[in-house]
Amino acid sequence: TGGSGAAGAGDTSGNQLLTIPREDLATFTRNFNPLSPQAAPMTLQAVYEPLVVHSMADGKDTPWLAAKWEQAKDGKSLTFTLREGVKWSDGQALTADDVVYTFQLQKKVLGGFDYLDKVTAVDAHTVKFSFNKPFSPAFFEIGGHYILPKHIWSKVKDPAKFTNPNPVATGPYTKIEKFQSQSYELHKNPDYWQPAKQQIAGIRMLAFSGNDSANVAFTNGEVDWTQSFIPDIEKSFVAKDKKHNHYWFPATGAMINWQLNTTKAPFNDPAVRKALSTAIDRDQITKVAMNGYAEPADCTGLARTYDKWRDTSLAASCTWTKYDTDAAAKALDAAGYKESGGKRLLKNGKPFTLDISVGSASSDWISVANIIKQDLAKVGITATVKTPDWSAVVNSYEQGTFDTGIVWSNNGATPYEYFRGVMSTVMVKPVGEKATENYHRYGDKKADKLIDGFAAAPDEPSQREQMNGLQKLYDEEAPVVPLFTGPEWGAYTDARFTGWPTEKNPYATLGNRNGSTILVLTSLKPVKG
Amino acid sequence: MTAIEIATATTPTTPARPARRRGLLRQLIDNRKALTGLTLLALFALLAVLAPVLAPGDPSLINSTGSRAPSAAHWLGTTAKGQDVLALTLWGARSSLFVGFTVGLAATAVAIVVGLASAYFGRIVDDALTLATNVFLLLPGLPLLIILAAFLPPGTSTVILVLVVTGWAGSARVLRAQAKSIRGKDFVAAAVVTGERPLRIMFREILPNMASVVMTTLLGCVIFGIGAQAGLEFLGLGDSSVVSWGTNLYWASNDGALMTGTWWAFVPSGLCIALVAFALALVNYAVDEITNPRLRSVKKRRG
Amino acid sequence: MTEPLLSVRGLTKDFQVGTVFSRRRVRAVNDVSFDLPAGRITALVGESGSGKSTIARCLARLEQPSAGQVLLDGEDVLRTERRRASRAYRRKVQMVFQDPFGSLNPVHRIEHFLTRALVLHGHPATTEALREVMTTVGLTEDMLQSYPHELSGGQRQRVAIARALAVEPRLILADEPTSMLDVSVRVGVLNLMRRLRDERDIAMLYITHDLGSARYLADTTMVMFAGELVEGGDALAVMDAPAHPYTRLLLSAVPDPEQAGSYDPAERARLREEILNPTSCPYGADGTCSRTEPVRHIVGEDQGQPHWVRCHLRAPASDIARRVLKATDRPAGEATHDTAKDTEKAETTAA
Amino acid sequence: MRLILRNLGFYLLAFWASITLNFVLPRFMPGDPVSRMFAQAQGTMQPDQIAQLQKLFGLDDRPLWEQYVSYVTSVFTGDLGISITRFPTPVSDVIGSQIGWTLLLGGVALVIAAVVGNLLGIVAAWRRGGALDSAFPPLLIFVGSFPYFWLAMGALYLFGVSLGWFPLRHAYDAGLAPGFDAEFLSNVATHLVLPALTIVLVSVGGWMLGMRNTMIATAAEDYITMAEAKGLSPSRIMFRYAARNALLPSVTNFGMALGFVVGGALLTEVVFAYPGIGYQLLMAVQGLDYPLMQGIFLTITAAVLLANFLVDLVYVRLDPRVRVH
Amino acid sequence: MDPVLEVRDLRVEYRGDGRTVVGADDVSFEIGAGEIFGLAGESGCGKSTIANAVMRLLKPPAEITAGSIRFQGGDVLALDARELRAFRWRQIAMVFQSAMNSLNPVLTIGEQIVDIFTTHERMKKRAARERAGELLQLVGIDPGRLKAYPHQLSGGMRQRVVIAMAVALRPRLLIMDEPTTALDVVVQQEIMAQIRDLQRELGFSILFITHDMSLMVELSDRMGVMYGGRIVELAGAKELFAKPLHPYTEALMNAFPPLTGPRRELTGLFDAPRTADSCGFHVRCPEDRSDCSMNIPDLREVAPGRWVARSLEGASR
Ligand SMILES: Nc1ncnc2c1ncn2[C@@H]1O[C@H](COP(=O)(O)OP(=O)(O)OP(=O)(O)O)[C@@H](O)[C@H]1O
Ligand SMILES: Nc1ncnc2c1ncn2[C@@H]1O[C@H](COP(=O)(O)OP(=O)(O)OP(=O)(O)O)[C@@H](O)[C@H]1O
Ligand SMILES: [Mg+2]
Ligand SMILES: [Mg+2]
Repeated sequence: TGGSGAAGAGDTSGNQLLTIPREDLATFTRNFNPLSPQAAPMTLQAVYEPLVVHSMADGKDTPWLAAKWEQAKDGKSLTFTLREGVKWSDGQALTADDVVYTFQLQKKVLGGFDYLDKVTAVDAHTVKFSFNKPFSPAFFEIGGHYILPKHIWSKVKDPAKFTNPNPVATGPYTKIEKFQSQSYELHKNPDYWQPAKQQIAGIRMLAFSGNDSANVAFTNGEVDWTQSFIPDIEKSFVAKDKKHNHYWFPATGAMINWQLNTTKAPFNDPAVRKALSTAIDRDQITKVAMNGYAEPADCTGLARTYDKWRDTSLAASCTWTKYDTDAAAKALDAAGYKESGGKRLLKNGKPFTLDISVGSASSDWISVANIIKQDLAKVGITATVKTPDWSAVVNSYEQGTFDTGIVWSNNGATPYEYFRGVMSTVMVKPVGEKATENYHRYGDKKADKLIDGFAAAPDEPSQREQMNGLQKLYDEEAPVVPLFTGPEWGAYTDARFTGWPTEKNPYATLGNRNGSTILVLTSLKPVKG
Repeated sequence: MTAIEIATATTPTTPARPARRRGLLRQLIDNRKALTGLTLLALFALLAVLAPVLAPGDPSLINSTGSRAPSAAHWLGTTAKGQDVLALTLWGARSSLFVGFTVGLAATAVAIVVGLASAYFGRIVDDALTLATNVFLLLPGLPLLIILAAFLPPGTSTVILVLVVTGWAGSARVLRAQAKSIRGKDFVAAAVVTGERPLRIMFREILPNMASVVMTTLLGCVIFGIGAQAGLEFLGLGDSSVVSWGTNLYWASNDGALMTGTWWAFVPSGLCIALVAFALALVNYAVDEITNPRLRSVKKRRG
Repeated sequence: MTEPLLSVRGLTKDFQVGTVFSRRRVRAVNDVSFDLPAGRITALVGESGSGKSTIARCLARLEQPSAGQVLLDGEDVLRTERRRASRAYRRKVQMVFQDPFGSLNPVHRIEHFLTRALVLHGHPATTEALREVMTTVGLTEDMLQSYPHELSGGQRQRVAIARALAVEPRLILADEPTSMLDVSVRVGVLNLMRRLRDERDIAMLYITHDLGSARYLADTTMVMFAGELVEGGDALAVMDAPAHPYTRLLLSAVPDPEQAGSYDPAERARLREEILNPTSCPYGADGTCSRTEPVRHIVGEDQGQPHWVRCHLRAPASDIARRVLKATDRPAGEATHDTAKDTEKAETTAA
Repeated sequence: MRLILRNLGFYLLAFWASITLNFVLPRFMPGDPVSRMFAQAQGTMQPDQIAQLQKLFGLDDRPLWEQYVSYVTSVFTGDLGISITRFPTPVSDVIGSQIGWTLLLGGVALVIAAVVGNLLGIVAAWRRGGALDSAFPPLLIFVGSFPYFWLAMGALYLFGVSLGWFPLRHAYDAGLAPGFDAEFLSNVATHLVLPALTIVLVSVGGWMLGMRNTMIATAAEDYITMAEAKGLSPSRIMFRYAARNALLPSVTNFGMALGFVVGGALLTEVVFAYPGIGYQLLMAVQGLDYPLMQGIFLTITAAVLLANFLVDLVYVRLDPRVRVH
Repeated sequence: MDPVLEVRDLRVEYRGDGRTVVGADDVSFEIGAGEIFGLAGESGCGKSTIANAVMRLLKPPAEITAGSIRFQGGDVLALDARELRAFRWRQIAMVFQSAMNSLNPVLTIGEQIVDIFTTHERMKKRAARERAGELLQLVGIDPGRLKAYPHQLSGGMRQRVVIAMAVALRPRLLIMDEPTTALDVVVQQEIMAQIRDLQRELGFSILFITHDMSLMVELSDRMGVMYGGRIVELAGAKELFAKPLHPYTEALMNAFPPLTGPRRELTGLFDAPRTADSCGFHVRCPEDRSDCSMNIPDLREVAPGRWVARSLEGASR
């Protein structure tokens, strides 16, 4: 791999930089403003830190800037106690005022946090968040939120447009070095509050113009840790260096659903939705279209990602997510959609056809749609895969003009967001009015009650009760057709760094852009000699 | 034996004439370059037409026998999604050739109309059309293509439309220049004096004299069409559910064909594009040679 | 004499050159008036660039004159048919072009040209009609199926004449119909034109720079210089007794084997000087001026035609004249003039 | 000078036409950047953030003509707005940091292709029927028939991955400080080899054939015969008389080729992760980043127009015939 | 006195694919020192072919298949490439048909003249430029125009520049291939006068080619009339004009309407194409001369210095 010149390659001096590619950014802009949706990579992972780090891999919450926290009995407030001795990278101490200021700023610039009544600094190290209703999911949202230094940001004129080129933060790697359009380095924060965990000398980010070029660099051993999609990873990556090259794709992401527009016949018929679900071969989909990197869904909608919440007995008993062409055909016959001459007919005698819309950029989902199309043909349904640009697709989703589509679901620490997104009436908008979730426009009052009940539930057992109710409802109604879990991709080489999360030691996922990335950064050790 | 002819005063041999004495087509067949090109094209056309018969199975059928190297069962192997590469390549010829030739014909038709109108009417019409042509010519093609392709609904017709919109200008310029020089010829003035109508003059008097230029620009447009379609599709701006050489390459690249060593998914479509473009280019140069005998290859004289 | 078939009064043509951003005008024909009577050949002679073709093209309505009148049978066609000539006009006025290689579309057979001419003007294109036209110009019927390139130059020019004749016009504009032909066939075409005049009573405007052929063919000769007519009259009279220095200059330049080496540089220089800087009027004294329009002097009469000459004192748009004569100029002093500058000057005058 | 003024007028008109087109096009695109961003995030963004972001980006909902007026004025004041996909970086900054690389890649590739192609063409035409003349044109046409990206990927895997001769990506090594020192420049040069090579390979054949054909036509001109009759040496005739004249169409083509090179560079940039505005444009389009898209398109157009204008100036210098006219 | 140029039995063929055109057939003539020799004939009869053959400028598909060309006793056809370059322009110079096209449009006329001196006389640029200025003066053009490009000059001036270039090295023979056809009559006359002056001054011989009989008779000492690649008549110019012997010559003379005297009906020539098996001329013959066989006969000397291609019978009439 001569001539490639990446300093990281083969470097085991102990001072080697952890090299991370970004396949989705061809160039970087020096913007370390966490308020910006396009902040430079690592702004929220290595530069700014949250109060609590939640790991999707093991579901654990690690105290971070907050040493401990307490939820009020009525669920209407939350109190965090900040860790002592945390300093900003300019030497100033972290105080409760910083936390208060951060949330004020956030609300002012970006809005959101509708449930949050007020944030008060109880004392220098205690912050209290008061809500206007009992709302348990708030813990993850607030706890996972980055904290900004008030003494810096209060002087910034327009925080939304501030590019924050030299961030002052609490994270382990806050010094920006050698910033160039296609690479930059993050060096150690000299004032870090847990210096023992700053074992790597720094991080180098590299920009790539797409999966292809990033993957070439990765399989060539020039970068350490990637989150990009690597086709056939066993062959293209692991086989290159069996000893050092590893990957781990835990299912942590949200469920990917096939949504059917329930405002349209025949998709308003749960029997049809279930029959269509039975007709598709999820194994084929996950294996071929998703490269075997995802897991098939089950009829709770919670498979793998939320195993902790899943009603396993329900999952074992229901069948509408099991591939069975004959059963699907029979179910359709029974629901009144007869087959004639190899083509299935609607009740009005017209042929049963449907469109599947997927954004053109999502090549893997296009393949998923193509497999669905193939499977539906077996039960006499003609599907057409439509792949305009994502913006056009989303537009048809938002307006409710689509037939069917493959769509993500809301992500959260608990299945709360998922069920709210697919079943709550609160989010249902009439066709023609812009919906931001629940595009398939299915709502059920029973679900609303369960969802609210979950948010207000004071403890886990009562939460679990609501969750089981939701799963049962989901199984009965099939509001969407769950396809597979969204995996959290991640692969690494331990030729230069060790201490990676693995299936055996799942302290974090292998993603390098999420909340638990900081755990990895503070666990890695350079290989020496 | 070469026939000996005596210099004749009354029939001077002007170079442009022989082209018409024998049809352009006949001469093309006599030209070695053109023959190679035409044969290749015919072969591809045949493959495209017969794809449903020749291709082993449905090209888009996804299954789990992915990434197999070429073998007796799959002559060109399979893609990562288990699709038969031979079937994809054969079916791909249909879309690619169809788009290429449609774009070529449509862009040339636009260019002919613009070029002729510009040359025939002159003055303001010419100024306006020339400006439009030059603007389209100078607008960076691929970027414009990308923008257009992104905002129109995907599909073969969009690709065609977009390519025609961005592809006609070059030909229009060439055709206008040619038409203008013919416009200045006395036979056009003679037709006017005889009392012919403008449209008839444009299409019956001027156009037939531009046969070879029309042919050259047509071939150029087809090459452009095929190449640009592939480029667009490769960038994911085409319709990825259509089987064409461009989408084949798009999928190959998506599936990391080169990285996983599945070269057979990547090579055939690219080679086909190149071969078709090469064939068209050969015919193109042959047309040049025929209309401009100076360009003909010098034969080494025997004895 | 009867009313002329076509009269031209004050014809002026400016060309716009350049594109939208830098238009400028060039005057090609300046205030030209003459008559074309039926059954007569009128020759228009002059050097290259003097505006002969422009006149023909204006009359053929291929160009739009900038000013002036064109009276066909007494009616001003420029007023009645402003933009394009009507079929009726085309039916009366036809044109034969200089280059027979260029004026026949190489992609059509001979038959096509004649058929179109016949059909467009309401004559049935029968075999007899075609045969008749062909024989009139001395071609055989079997040539109808040939392509232009299969014919000799002379034959081609005959086809071009046949096309004009097929319409049965009353006026034929012939713009140097023989200058591109080989020496050996020129006379044949000239003789054909003469025959047509005699047999069909057609009016002809014969444009040429070959003074000999004008003398041979024409009844009336007009001499053109720098966009203006400078002399006119009976063909023989104008050649035998040229009145304008430019006509004399032109005549002295024609090679004449009978008088080899007759070239006299001093005489030439004098003539040129006279054209550009006229000092005295040779006819002014005897009062001829008063008998005519201000710029034309009648200097004699031949065959019932006045022989007139343009006033020597008014050099035609003198800067254009200088430019035209420049090509013929030899004195080193003259040559130092910058072409561009001169051109510019000429244009300003024109505009 | 008239010619130049006239051309300037044309270029201004063309520029106006293209900025207008540029204004109109994106506004016909369905969807808005925020929904777009949301779709791309695929579930990692909360729906209520959409409204927040829309607020943040301050999307324009004034009447179109007002937008047009302010757009045109801002174009002429050089204010291209703020990029959405790289918020809050101004578009001019994004373009400014990238355009140099596109110019470098495109320029180097174009110049090499034109120079090499023209030289080959000259020599081929001069030695009609020689080895060069018979072997090169078909070979180069064939190579030129491959799609840019196909050759680029082939070159990347062959020369980069398998043989390791050239770097695989970027304009220079990560961590290297840009500067005008030998180390940096040679680093840039090695990174340029593969991307430029692909563009050159695809385009050189066209140059060669174009030049060859004009050379052959020129060689039949009377002034070449005259030069031969004058007894001048063959090389003098070839360059000073034939090539000098045959070059003129190439000069015009050179301007025209610029637009195509940007396109070619775009595909190449993607494969080699080479920085540049071509790839940036693709990203802007995919992110519905109107300001950036418009800015880039405008910059490319302006650059192409400017280059053509410069080519015109050069042409006027090279061809005395167009000077007065 | 030895002739400057001696062409013997020259035959030139143009070999295309499948057919061969004979451009010049069995052509013989000579030009003495200081003599002006004219070559007349209709278009395509082979005049330029001969001129190019003498300069060795014929390019494929043209080929000299027979005959010899001797210049001052030396064999022109035997020269190798280097000798040829030295031979051209220094010994024989040429003025081409169209001045517009024989000057390189992108070089100033000065550069093009200087090229001659730097190549042939190895002169320094500055000296060469001085000489170029003198040359221009010789043909009546201001030396200041050395910096002019061809298109900035009028047709007549361009042709004069070409003539100036032709006499730059004072060659022994000047070939002029229709030097004035593209020009106006008035200009044409001036140029011819110029050539005469120069010839008187520098004493070179001229091979003068045109189809304008009057011009030719006026200028040349001796002339040949060509038809179909062959010379059909060869004689002193005045003699030939006074009494053409070959019917073609006669017809050619008859094709120019005179400027003086009474109008008289001219006959000209009948235009019928030639075919491979006939000279085509027997149909054109004003009288019945079809007995002269189907092809043009060889030249015969009918009187001292008078040659005509005619069968014996015809001659005796
Ligand atoms: N279309 C045109 N645009 C601009 N100028 C023109 C145009 N046609 C003719 N001219 C100019 O008008 C003048 C007269 O041209 P015209 O062709 O009438 O001359 P002519 O006497 O026919 O010459 P020739 O003997 O060469 O045919 C010339 O100076 C010419 O440059
Ligand atoms: N390159 C060529 N290939 C084939 N035939 C040619 C070529 N050049 C000339 N000829 C033929 O050779 C014959 C003589 O041509 P040449 O040019 O010598 O005639 P010319 O007397 O100079 O005519 P013009 O008066 O038209 O210049 C013609 O019949 C012509 O067709
Ligand atoms: Mg004219
Ligand atoms: Mg000749």
